[in-house]
Amino acid sequence: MNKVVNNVVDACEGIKDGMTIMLGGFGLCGIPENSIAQLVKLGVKELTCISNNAGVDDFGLGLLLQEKQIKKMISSYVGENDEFERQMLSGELEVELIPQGSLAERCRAGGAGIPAFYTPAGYGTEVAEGKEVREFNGKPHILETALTADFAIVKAWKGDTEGNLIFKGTARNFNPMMAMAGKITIAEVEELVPAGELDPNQIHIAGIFVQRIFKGAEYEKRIEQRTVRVK
Amino acid sequence: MNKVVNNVVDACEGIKDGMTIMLGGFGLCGIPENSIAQLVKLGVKELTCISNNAGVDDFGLGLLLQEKQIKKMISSYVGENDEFERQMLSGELEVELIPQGSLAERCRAGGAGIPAFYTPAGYGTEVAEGKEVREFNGKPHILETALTADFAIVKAWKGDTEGNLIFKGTARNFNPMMAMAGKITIAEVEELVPAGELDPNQIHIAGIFVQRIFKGAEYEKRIEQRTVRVK
Amino acid sequence: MLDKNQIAQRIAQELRDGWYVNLGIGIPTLVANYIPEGIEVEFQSENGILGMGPFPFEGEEDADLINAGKQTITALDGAAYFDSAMSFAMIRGQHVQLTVLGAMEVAENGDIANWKIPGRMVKGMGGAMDLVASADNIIVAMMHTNKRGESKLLKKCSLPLTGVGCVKKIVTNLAVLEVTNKGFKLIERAPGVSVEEIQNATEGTLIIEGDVPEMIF
Amino acid sequence: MLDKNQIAQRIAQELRDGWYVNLGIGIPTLVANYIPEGIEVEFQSENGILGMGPFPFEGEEDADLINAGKQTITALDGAAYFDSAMSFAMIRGQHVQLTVLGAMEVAENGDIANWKIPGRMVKGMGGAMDLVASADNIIVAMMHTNKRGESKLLKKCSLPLTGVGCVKKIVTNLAVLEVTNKGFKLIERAPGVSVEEIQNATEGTLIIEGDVPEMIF
Repeated sequence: MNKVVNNVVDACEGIKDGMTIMLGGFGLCGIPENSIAQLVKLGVKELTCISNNAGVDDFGLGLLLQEKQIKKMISSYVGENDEFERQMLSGELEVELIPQGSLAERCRAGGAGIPAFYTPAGYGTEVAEGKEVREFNGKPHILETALTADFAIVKAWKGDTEGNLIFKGTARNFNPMMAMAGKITIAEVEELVPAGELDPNQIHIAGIFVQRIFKGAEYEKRIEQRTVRVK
Repeated sequence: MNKVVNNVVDACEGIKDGMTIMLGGFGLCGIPENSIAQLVKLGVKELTCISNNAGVDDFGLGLLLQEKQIKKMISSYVGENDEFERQMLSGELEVELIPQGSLAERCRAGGAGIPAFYTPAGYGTEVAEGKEVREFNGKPHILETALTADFAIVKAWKGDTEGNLIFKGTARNFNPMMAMAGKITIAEVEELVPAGELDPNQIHIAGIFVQRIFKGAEYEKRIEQRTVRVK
Repeated sequence: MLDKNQIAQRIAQELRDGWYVNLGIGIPTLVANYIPEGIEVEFQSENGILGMGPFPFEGEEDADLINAGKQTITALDGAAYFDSAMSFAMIRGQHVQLTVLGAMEVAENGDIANWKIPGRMVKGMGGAMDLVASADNIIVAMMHTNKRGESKLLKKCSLPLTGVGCVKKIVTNLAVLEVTNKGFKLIERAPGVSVEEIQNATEGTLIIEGDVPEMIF
Repeated sequence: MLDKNQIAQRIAQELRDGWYVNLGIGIPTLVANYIPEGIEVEFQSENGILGMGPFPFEGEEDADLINAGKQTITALDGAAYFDSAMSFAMIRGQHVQLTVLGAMEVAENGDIANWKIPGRMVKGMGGAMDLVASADNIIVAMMHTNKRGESKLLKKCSLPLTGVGCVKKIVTNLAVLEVTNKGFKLIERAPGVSVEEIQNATEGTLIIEGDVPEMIF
């Protein structure tokens, strides 16, 4: 089942103002660079973006923030971004913060047809406000609901024409469960191979979750905190 | 962190009468053959076994049934086993049947610290009896709770000394989520390699979930329904 | 009257290009043999494979590669293996576009019973309850009547349910029927089968509008 | 008084052989430099790695291999990568035996606040709420007082909470304390620091029983 589209332009077709978009990545690691650049080019506005982080000022989702294309961010951690801070404090940008594990699980739930689940994370904090609390095994838990998106945009290392994906290292992070939770899922990959070249035993996300796949034209893969030791 | 034990005897140490044991496998595919044989040898009784199926009369969990070691089976499908049928109809054996997807998800939930979740499976059927019903997005769902076990026994293709596991083909099935849900998880593998030999990108279940690992002495890998076509 | 293979062949006409499909045990399995020209579908087996291929050649069976019916199978190029939680994430999350399964009874409101006969052996529901509760598009493949000649298309199921109000379409040896809010709507007749024969074999409300065409293969 | 490295060194004494450990950003990260002889622990970083190694040598940085602090890292033999849902399955499912993290405030009942200062920038809780709500064993690594000299060990947290009643042990520049149902129990003093100094720097209830020993490194 061929999911290949020609390029990032075709991949992002149909993304419109006001939509909810999930974007994979942790910090700048494993983000769909090519698709983000295309969203800037498209100039789509009033987006609700679900992403663990919000990029930095001049890379990642920071690029969409600079152009004021984002209405609301749903994230777990949004530091390291001055423009984000400015828009948030001025009230231009709506922000919903979710514990990282709950964010991951809510995306997985969205993809897996689990409408809601209980988790201990956030109990007794402002995250629990307005949420049902229930005790299991003597411990209070809160009810969290599934997240889905009009489009999920993920970045993988290798992909095949059927949409099967393999991620690399810690660039996997949120990409698999967001791929599951998109009504339409776009995968951009570093390497695109014919069906049959990837070992079916090593697929991280099966093509059933991916509607469009393309090879990204270029990857900067910027490092946020370059830390090294001396030889 | 070395999780290697000498053999199946050491691996199964501490398994006692009355315990709850999860066993991976689907039909006879991916079952922990060596450990099951050891359970027969140990003669532990009154076991509650959580396993998708119950083996056949002379293989898999059928061996434990023959020796009347199982008090209760928690499964999704228990056909193809005459002794099972006899014990069940005579009331010797308690049986709890769970939809296959709910069984898988309940094991995963047990391993993932999710005490309960909602699923549409089984709504309006006897599976829903006594369970909370709640509507999400206009569709009724039932509340299912997590499953855990005193011991989880899984079978993998390759494993390393740290307990990292790689499964093969459809022998993966319930093994990963049961590995997650055991208080003590025993992994028997066909090939046991030193840490560092498995690609960290290809691990299906990380060693954190595995307490004991050993190389199975022998694998019969019996085929339940041999179906072929002519060349 | 259709035989099992013809029922499967008629169901195969419902396939659409690009669909992921889960086929149950029995007649549904046969659907894979009749994929129409020019369309591509991919088969999911809930024990953990997408891209399921035909049975292996003799001598090439792999004990680690089976389908949900425990039969040895092969994997096509582009296949993927996964665990049971992921498999039912696909099913429950409605990523599978069509489910074909057998039934002991179907009610005119779409209820289905196919897993248990009280007082007799209970084999278990396997993945059927997840499949019928989740799929948007469920086709039942079955004989119109049981071995005792009693209708399997009922006003109300007498056996314990597998799912409620979920069946959309039924293909039997006699007819193709759609479940509507008024009852079973007769869509097509099997070659040589009259509306009267279908009516006589149907206990539930049968809706007949105008001329009912014969199936075309 | 301890410096940051010494706080980390003291916490490292709490490690036990065979533990999986999650270290937060800041002082906790330094704990990895002081693993006692003869014990083996493995570090989990919640962005998706078990078996995290030291920083890479210059020129060997891999953009696809970072820790939760977004720093470039390496992987040890036997490491495993996984996705965020699996990572928090490990955390929430209590498969990680020890969590070490920083805090802005800790209350004498074990409440912790470390993610938000109202009216000022909110960076988000990241994985902290999952970690503190799930872990059986949480050690807080922090300075005893804030930059304005105010105690961070309080009767009640003034900042929005990260978790309730979850902190078990605190290691500061002045002392090691345990959270008990009567308040902060003083376990050890930093070398050269008197009980009085600790008392003066502690706003919450401080429980002193007998002679309080100095830490031994």
